[in-house]
Amino acid sequence: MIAYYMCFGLFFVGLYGVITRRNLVKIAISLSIMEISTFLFFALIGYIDNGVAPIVNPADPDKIYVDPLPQTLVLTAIVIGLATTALLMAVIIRLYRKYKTFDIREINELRG
Amino acid sequence: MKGMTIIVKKTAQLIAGMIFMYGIYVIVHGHLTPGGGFAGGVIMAGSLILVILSHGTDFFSLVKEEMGTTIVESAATICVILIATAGFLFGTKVFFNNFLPKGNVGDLVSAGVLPLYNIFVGIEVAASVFIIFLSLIIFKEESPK
Amino acid sequence: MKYITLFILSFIFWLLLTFDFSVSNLIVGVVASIITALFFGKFFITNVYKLLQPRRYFWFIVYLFIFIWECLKANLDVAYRVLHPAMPIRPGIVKVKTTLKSDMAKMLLANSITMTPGTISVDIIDDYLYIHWIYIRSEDPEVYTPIIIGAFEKYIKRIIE
Amino acid sequence: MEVAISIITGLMILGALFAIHAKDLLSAVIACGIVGYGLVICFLLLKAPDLAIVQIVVDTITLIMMVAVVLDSSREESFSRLDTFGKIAAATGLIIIVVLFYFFIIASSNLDVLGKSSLRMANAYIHGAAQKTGSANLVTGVVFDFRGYDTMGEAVVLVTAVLGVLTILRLKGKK
Repeated sequence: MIAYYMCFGLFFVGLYGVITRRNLVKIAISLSIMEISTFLFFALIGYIDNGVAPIVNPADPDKIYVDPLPQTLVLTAIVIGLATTALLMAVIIRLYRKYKTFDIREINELRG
Repeated sequence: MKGMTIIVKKTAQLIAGMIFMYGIYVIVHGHLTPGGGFAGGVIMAGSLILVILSHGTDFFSLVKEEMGTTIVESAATICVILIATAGFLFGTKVFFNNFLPKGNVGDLVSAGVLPLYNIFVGIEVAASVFIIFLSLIIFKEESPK
Repeated sequence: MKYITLFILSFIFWLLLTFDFSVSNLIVGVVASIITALFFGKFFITNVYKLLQPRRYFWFIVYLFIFIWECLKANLDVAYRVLHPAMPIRPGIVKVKTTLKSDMAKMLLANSITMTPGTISVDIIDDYLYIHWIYIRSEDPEVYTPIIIGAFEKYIKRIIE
Repeated sequence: MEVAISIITGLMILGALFAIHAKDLLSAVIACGIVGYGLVICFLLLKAPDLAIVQIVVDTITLIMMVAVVLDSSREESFSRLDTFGKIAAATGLIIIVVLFYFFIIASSNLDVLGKSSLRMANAYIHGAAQKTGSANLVTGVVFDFRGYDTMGEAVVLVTAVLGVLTILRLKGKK
């Protein structure tokens, strides 16, 4: 049970960063931390005691395997996370070139 | 964009091909060992990024390379959808049908169309990660400080 | 020429990775090696004929033993400096002139220096290596050059040049 | 197992806190790497080698991208005193976090103990996948066969993201 609590603690650290920081790069970092805690939660759900990695050996079928379904979901989610982080970075670099700052408050004031 | 020092350049010359080869190995053996299209594709993109970062290139070859990579990526995505549609046409009418013979579990040529999916998704992921990196560099070259 | 060398090298790498000599695996390996050679042949090292001379491999094996011996000595030296209560370190960057000419040899020398504990090569500019040293024994170039690169240089010259 | 994962997750939390509070943006980005690479070790302990391979490469490339963004900027976060609005925002955030944590404690009674859980679909996949798809790696079998639509959608999302990056970055700014 402690592992689940620690995993949610990581999520709340990311949430805290998103709410309190004003720097765009810091917000991107916090979002990626929240993403990572979600991946960890899925991997924790799929774990089974004394299980082996889900790769079938045809000669020896009577093994306990770890659940492959959450791993599949995380596998696609990681690559999508890379794509969204890239998109976020593109937006941030474009904003920095225009306003010369990472601070969202200043960008709000300078807009117009 | 400027390259790095001799140490990095020469090491990259020796290593980059081997990293690319390892990416191909991870993709092709994706249905037997850990790995698959996603992991191998990102490894292949990493070897290309290593060459660009260490050697450095001029602006025009970067633009040319980016156009080529965009075409490769789109072609790979279309191939994934084409294979899925081919499954629809053969045998039972199900999208993503595995219509090729399955073979023995554990052989290199087995599992029907799964290795083909692996290969095309690998090419697509490699190309898209490489494009993202290239567009970041091109943008930096395009707008001087 | 360098395309063919890269093809052979990557095919050997493929066989080491898979260790499977069935026909299908060999065919896939050949195709993958051709793709690798087409992509990276342009960047590969130029003087590939040197790979065909057996005496270079002999000197390379000798060099491995020398390198392990030097590494052991440097390890003990750094361990002594860390465990000594007074911590007798005197860090700084020194500039060493090397007589090696080819870029590959300079790369091998710099990597050997970096892998020996206590010294890190920071940069190479023309013939000079800039090296961060944990204990600078003297400030005279005549004295410190043999201490740092003396053991490696002559063997690297036999391996690569 | 649970103890090991808790320790590594604790280190990841410390890294995340440092990343959020660091003054220099470059060190914040590098501390974000601690979280990613810690996740790799967790995946290896949880018997998910596929995910470990993907995560270690993706994390490296994310670091490269973030460093590329940070390096050509002024790198320092401009700290200023929190004004009233900032204080209200921070207080609201803390309240939201506390409420969410309360809901999590209620919901966590429904979670299985680590290592004992088994989803309903898991047994069907584990027993049938190797014969039905002919793939020894069950994850690949599920990704491309049973869950093929997911993968196709993922490929389309990737193409769309790349198009977005190209559109945003190639735009000539207004003079």
